[in-house]
Amino acid sequence: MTRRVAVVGVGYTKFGEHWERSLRDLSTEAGALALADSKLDGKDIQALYVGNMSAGRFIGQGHLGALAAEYAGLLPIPATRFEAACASSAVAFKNACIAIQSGKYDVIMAAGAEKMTDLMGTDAIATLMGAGDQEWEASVGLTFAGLYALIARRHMAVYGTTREQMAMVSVNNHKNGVLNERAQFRYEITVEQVLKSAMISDPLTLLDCSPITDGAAAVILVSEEIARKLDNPIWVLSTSQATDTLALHNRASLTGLNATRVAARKTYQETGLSSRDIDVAEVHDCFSINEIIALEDLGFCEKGQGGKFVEDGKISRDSEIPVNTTGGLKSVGHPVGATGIRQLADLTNQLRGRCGPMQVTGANTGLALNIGGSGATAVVSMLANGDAKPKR
Amino acid sequence: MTRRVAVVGVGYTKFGEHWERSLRDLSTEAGALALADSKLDGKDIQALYVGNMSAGRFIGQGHLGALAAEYAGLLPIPATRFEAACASSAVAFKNACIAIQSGKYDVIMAAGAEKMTDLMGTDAIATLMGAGDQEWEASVGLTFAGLYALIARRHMAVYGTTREQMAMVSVNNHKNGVLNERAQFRYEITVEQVLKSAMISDPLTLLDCSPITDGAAAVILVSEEIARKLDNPIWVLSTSQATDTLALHNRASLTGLNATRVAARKTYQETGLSSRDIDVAEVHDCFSINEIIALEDLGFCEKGQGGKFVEDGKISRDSEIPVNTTGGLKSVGHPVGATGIRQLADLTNQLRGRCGPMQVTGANTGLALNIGGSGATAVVSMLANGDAKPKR
Amino acid sequence: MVHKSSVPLYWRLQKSRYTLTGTKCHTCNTVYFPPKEFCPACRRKGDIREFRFSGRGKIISYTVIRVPPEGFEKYTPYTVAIIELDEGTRLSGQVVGNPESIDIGRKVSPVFRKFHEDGPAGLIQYGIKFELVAEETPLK
Amino acid sequence: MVHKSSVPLYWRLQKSRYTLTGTKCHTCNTVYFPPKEFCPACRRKGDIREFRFSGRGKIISYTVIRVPPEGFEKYTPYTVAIIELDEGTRLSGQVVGNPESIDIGRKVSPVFRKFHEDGPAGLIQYGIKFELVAEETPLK
Ligand SMILES: [Zn+2]
Ligand SMILES: [Zn+2]
Repeated sequence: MTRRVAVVGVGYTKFGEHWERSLRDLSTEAGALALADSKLDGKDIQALYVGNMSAGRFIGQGHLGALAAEYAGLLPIPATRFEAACASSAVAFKNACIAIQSGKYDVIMAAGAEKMTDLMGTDAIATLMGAGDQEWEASVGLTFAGLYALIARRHMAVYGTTREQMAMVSVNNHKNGVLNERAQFRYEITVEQVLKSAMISDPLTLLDCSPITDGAAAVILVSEEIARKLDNPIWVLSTSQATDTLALHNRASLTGLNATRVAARKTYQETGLSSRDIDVAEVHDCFSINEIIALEDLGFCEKGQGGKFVEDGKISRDSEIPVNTTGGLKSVGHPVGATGIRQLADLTNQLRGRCGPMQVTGANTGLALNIGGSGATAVVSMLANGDAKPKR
Repeated sequence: MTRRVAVVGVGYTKFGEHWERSLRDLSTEAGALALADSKLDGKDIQALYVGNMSAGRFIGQGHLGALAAEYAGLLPIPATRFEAACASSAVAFKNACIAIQSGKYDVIMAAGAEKMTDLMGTDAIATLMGAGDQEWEASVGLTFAGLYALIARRHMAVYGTTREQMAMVSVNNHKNGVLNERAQFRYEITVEQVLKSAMISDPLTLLDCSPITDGAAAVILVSEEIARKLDNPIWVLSTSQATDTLALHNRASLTGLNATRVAARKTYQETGLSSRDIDVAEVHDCFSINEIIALEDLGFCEKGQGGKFVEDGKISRDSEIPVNTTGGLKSVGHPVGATGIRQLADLTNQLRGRCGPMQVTGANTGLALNIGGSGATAVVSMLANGDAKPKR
Repeated sequence: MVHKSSVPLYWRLQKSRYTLTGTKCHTCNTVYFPPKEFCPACRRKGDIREFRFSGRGKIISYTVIRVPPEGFEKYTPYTVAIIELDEGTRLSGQVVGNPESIDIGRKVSPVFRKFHEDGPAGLIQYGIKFELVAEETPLK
Repeated sequence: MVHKSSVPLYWRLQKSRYTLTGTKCHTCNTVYFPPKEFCPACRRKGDIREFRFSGRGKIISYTVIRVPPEGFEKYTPYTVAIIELDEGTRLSGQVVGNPESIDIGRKVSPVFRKFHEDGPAGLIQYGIKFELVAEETPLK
């Protein structure tokens, strides 16, 4: 990276069911929180980058960039909406970083927002499948959970991954989320509860699945010159994006996501760091199996060993690689277009040492993985407090 | 601009009703055309930036970036979808320019695509209103044409603009489009025909309105180093974006678009050029009145004089400022998410001198204006063949 | 495939739509319709409270919609105007009565009317429309 | 508010869906289902022609959908699998019959069945589903 970029403010709304509030209210609140956290003023913001997956179908509304800018009082700055399904806001974040690096802007607000509870039940399920292949997957009745069920079944068959191991992902994330005041679900669950909850799409049960959520998140990104004048900037070491076939069936292998592997490789190349140098990670757990394969694809463990890695307790807050320390998508909630920025907000707070009871001791370098659809988009971002150095 | 960016390849599909072809087919064709035009190879493309307004509602499909990359054989490069209503693809273009300037990429394909004819009649009209304010404009029965009708009525009242002057915009664009093999409508129309065509939303008739269109367009953008090795690169001098309230009624004035004025001012500042230095312009004529107010907001004439400027014949191909020389949105067609890139493709060909019978003699510097919704987004881009110098 | 207003959306907007309730920032005295939770002018210093508009105002511009979106077919043609409320903000609304009488500058007052059938279980949507105030000389 | 397949979309996809017609690039011998107009491998050198698949293949993975999207409610639960066709490409499809018998590696053949009512005028959509080939020992 040429010109350095830093995160200097973060914020997100309470995640959950906001029957009484609109997408415009939620995104405005998140932006105000991030701005207040940054100590900058609204007038300093030069551009707004917004991730949103499906306002067009959830609430009939397009042109989200302009709408968010208007309600946040940021007119007439450029405001752009990015869409890459559930990876929409990480993509917005990545493009905001690039824009600062280019010298075009010095201060950008990157945000993500989704209002999902205006649609209910089968409507929302159908809308989410807009992330998959509408003509050749949704048309045969596949759902989003169904796609990850196909991945899970194959991973179980090829590597012996168990239902219990998947359940432990949800258990770990719920345990972490209890401490997060903004999380949608703040209670612990057991492996047995996961296994006995309603079957959604075999082998995935309800508690393997992240929920339907309303919420918004925002971060303030600045150039190096401005960051130096502010408290405790967190540096963006790298942000990489890769793509795969939209339809799961078009991929040679179902047991990993090539987009994650390509994006992770790029990130490790750009930073000169490896998975061993990561102190804390936000990993996209839209379904429990996805966290397991992500641990493999990111290099935290060998291919096929993700289930055992979880079972051995290596992802808990005080262990080898603390994952989803604030609750992950499962417990914090998954307002699809907001999740990527929510991950980066929590990661930033970990690296600042501001996570209170959720804090990972001495966290200096962190990684976030945001996935779109069944893996057609992956964005890997690495942040650090100060200069990150290889540990070996 | 720090690192210079050039357009080295352009292409677009036939615009019209492609009942038998999908969005994926159209975007793939446009990309292949642009790539062939550039003399580069698919393997050279490092990122794909795609503008699309409403695949989520027109065809139920999200995640357009990944889909386009897959069908074009570009996996696993980063592929991102941008949405700013009818300005979606100019926003994709702008972000692609920024990404090259940042040094992150050297070769990017920027594309736009829209498949509109899968929905018909009132469905399509409702979907297009996703570009406006769904909760406070669409809810009272406003349509996209209705919004521009409100603008037209006010412009007529304040400045004395006439129905005939508006009609002349459509007449000029149809006259130009006759020569464009890819245009949807290749026939001339008269002022009388415009006035007598079906009233859509008073005072706008059917022939004041751009059509419902399927189509895709693509351009290849490269860094200066690569451009120097290729034939006749066209330089991007500036690309600026600005935002206004989503709802028309929230603006202090209805007779101009502040987003256009802010973006144009920025462009003239960045380039040191003025409207007098422009040899040819692509101006967003989704409705005839919009071209009139754009001529004013871009500074080609005084505020309120747009109608007279058109009436005086100053926008024809051999006149003061040749506007929409290949037919504009009215005659070429308006596949909303593709239009911004289609404008830039035609502008590039004008500056290369490759427009055959549509060529503007000696065109060196060109400007394109792409508008989203009723003006909540405006993107102004300026291109030149070689170094553009102020004419005075 | 038009978007059907969902039940939650319907209830959320109902109060504002039925009673023209917006908000007012008591720091800068700006009024907002639709309601804003956040004053873009005052930002953190804003003091936002509910505010009910009279619904009286004047026409800034208008049009007669003859090709409607889905859901409005049986009310077509109908007139939509941008109205500047007396309290100082603008909105879009339908104007009932003869389109020939409508003009820029005419004063209007609110009436409560049926909008259209929409949404789950065919909820009928009501809301505020406007009518011309009689005996008024048009003021441009 | 689910997307209803429109008439044009329905007709465009019908041939492929009814007859498993895809394309084949005769330059590199790659087969494509759904059909591609453009061979991503050969690009400009590709030679794309229509190609009809037998519909015979084997199961790579499968799931039983118990919480369906809109339009599939009355067929729930149903089984969806990723199937590798004998000619060498994969697709997603429903597998009829007892879910208990299904396993990765089982061979399947095509059957023509009703999918669901959808689209304008309640068009009934038909298409290819798959059934297990009998007397086969599961091969992982
Ligand atoms: Zn205020
Ligand atoms: Zn080939």
